[in-house]
Amino acid sequence: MHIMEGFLPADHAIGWSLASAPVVAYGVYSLGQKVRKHPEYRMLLGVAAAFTFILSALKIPSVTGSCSHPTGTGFGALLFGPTAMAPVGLVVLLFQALLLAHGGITTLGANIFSMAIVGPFVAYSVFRLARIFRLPFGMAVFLATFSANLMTYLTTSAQLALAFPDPVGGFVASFAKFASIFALTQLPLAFIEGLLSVLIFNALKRF
Amino acid sequence: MTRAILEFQAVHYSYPDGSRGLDDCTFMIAEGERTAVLGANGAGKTTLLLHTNGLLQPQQGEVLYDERLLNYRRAELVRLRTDIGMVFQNPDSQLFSASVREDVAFGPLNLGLAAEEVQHRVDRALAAVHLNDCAHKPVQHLSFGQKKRVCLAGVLAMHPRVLILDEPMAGLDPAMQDELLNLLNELHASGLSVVLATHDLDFAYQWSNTMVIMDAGKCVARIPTDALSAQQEVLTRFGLGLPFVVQVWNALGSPRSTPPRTVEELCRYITERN
Amino acid sequence: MTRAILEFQAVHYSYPDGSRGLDDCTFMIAEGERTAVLGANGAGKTTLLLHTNGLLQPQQGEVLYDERLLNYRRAELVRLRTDIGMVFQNPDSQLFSASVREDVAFGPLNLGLAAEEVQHRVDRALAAVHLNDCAHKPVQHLSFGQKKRVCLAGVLAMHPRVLILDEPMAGLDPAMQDELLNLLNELHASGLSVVLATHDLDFAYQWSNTMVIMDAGKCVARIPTDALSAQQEVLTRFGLGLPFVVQVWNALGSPRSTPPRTVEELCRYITERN
Amino acid sequence: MYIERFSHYGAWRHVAPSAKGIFTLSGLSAAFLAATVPAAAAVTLVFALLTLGVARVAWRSYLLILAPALFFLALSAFSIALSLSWGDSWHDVSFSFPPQQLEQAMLVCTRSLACLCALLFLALTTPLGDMMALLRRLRTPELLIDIMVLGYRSLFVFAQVVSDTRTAQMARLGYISAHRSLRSLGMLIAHTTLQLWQRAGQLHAAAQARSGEGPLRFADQTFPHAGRDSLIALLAGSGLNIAMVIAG
Repeated sequence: MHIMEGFLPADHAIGWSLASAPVVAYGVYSLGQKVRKHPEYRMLLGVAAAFTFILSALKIPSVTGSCSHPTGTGFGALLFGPTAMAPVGLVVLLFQALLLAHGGITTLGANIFSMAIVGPFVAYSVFRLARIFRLPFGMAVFLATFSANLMTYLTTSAQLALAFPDPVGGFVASFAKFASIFALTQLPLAFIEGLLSVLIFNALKRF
Repeated sequence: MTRAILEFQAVHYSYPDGSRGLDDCTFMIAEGERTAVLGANGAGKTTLLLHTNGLLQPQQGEVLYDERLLNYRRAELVRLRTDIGMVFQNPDSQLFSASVREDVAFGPLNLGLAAEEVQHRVDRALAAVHLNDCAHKPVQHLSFGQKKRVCLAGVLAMHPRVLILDEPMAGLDPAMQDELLNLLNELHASGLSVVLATHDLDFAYQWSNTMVIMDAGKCVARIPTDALSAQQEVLTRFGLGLPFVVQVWNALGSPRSTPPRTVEELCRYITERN
Repeated sequence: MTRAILEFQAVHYSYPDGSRGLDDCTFMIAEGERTAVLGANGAGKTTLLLHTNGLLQPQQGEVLYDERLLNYRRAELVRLRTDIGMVFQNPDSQLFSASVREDVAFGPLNLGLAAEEVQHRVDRALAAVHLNDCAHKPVQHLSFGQKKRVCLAGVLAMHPRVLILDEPMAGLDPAMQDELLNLLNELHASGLSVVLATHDLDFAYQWSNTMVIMDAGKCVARIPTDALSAQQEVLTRFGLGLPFVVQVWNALGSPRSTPPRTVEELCRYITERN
Repeated sequence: MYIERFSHYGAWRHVAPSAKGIFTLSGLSAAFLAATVPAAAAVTLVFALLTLGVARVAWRSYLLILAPALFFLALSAFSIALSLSWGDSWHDVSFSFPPQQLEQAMLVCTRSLACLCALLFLALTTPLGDMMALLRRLRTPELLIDIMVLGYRSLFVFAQVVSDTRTAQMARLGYISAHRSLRSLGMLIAHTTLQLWQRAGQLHAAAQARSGEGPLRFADQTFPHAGRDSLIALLAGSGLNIAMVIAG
């Protein structure tokens, strides 16, 4: 879920950009190391960015009948690792802003934080954890991508709540508001994205 | 005149980016025919084919299916897409399963058939394209020609009445082309109507019994292939040139009214005459 | 005999998955020639081409470049890849940038040329493929044929001595094929040697002056196209059939020792004789 | 992907991207400086009219591009305007729309809209390729630029691959029910995922064939009037910002 261009107050927009910058910088640095060793990896990253963009533009049939879009960053993190997803996510979010008018320039930092940092890291750690507990592969994939999607949306809600605290209930009330309103679209979506990822990985394993 | 399975009346279609697809296009698929659709790149051949099984819907004009107006409701689309099977040009974009059997089973499973019936159909379809040996191979280990035949099997397993093929010969070497040609003839002999779009005039001339010429989104001519020699200017007018065999036939002074269809027949004629 | 630019001696190459690429393959590219490499799918045509500019390295055997053994060091690879330009079959898998000019400039920039020289070369290369009008269009808005020409321009901008093309005619309609054929002739006339791999025997017969036949990873024959009529059994032995023109020529009783190369010439001959 | 198509054929296609960038940034800053709803609405109007004028976009298409963002805006504005208060127990929740929150929601919405229109001005007049060239001149890390260039080109290739495969699946009734749709979509994505490595390999080979092993090198496009254009943009942008400060 993208926060729209200009929606966050200036200080928040700058703050989230500063929060995301070091992670992106580290991602660029570590990918740079990898590319130096394997030049082919440069092409893979570009192709992966395009793929993530296309994935996010695919309509998926949701239970409510309406069509929604998966975020795909959890899935991407399982394929390419979470550090790769910060720079790749930056490019994808920039493309989405400039080609689809989803998200924006001023909210780029906040959106990177929720979608290209929190999501991928949650997916990766949940997957690792699930494998440590010897959960079946499919279950691990489901939990990882489901919680990545869920945490992304909760982070977005928190970002909005921090920017617009409720005058009476403060941050908590505001968070409850945003989280529950967006839950309508996001909960089924997280579930479907988890399910879809399992289907994809099952198919991939058989190839 | 044979019965029309599908009829297009003044169909118009533009792509979302504004480029022309079909423009006042009138076309029909007749029962039991072998139709070749010819035209330059961008003339609208693929757009026409995509309309034949409801993957695109006309923005203006009508499509009649078995002489009834198509309304594009779900049940009707299921029937249409079952009856009219479509094989696309690039096998890599239409084989999406790991194994051959699985891919061929995709259509029947979508039809909601029972597992046994699905298995039965898959076996028969693979037998029809002479691929039983490869049934359990992963798709990516097949040759290009084999992949094309898997695509064909995937459509045959849905038991279509009409087979639509987009550039079936593209990328095949001459041996594989012969093989596919024979296969198409077998399928036609078993009762299927076949429509294909191609660039290859010589192949179309050899194989089809009806040629449809497209230009700028219109079907500008429909010629019985046997009557081609009388209507050569249609082909040249739309920049398609003439089939090899016909060119040589003309040079020979068109000794008979129906020219031979294949190089072999032409050569036999020449040898006999000398 | 003209001078050999590149010579393969008993080259052997297997792919990492164990499938055969080249097997004891001996081959040469001669200065100023128009070579057509023919063979069934899987005969090793593409593998051979990938060896010509060092994208693959022989596991056994030697490659001589300008009569010196190739050692695959960096400097030599740069020289090899500058001199021998490679156009792959599918334009979508070789164009990196969405801008035509940027993509064409890619090679020259890698050569470390100055910005002005790069611009100059890009302009000339685009002019050579008749694409000046499209220079500022994004690649995704070009037609398939135009994309192919952009690929060609990207290679020409490196000022190669040899042009290598894999299935250049695949996917083009007859009009575009003519256009590309003329373009190849222009480039050849300007001094380039051209090697191409193709399935299309008629095209190879019309265009080439040397035909190389591949089978099972070997170059099994090298025939001057003019001498083809004397060596027809080679073509038939490897299942390639005969060019259409030659078939008709044979039927006519091979009245001259060198048959015509194109249908037009054949028809002219027939008309004159009658 | 409507935006991409317009960006190549507008009247301001050949205005220097730096100038259009400067003007867009000043639009964003003006939107943030706007302290009242009418002021922010004025910024919105300036950019919307300018875009409709120079980008050759029909207002219908423009609204179509705006639509998804408006949906987000409506939901979020509702959330800001709504006030929740708890009584003594968990069940005792009351809703209200206090006027000052309504006002805040209105201002945020117009500001957001103004920013979006500013962004769309850039997006609809400047092809992404030009923007990437600009970012390259601004010393964005090489690897990011490479990802962008390759990603942008691959976007269209993958869109085609995905659409072709989806069409082939539809032809065999792949999306006939919700259950089969999900399954087909899973196959589609898995199939496309496999092509990532294949395509990366092909691109790498193609790069090597043209002696490119390291970072991708590209020539910069030149815009003859970049200096003049940027100066005009800077002046116009400053004017807009000063107007906002005075109005606020």
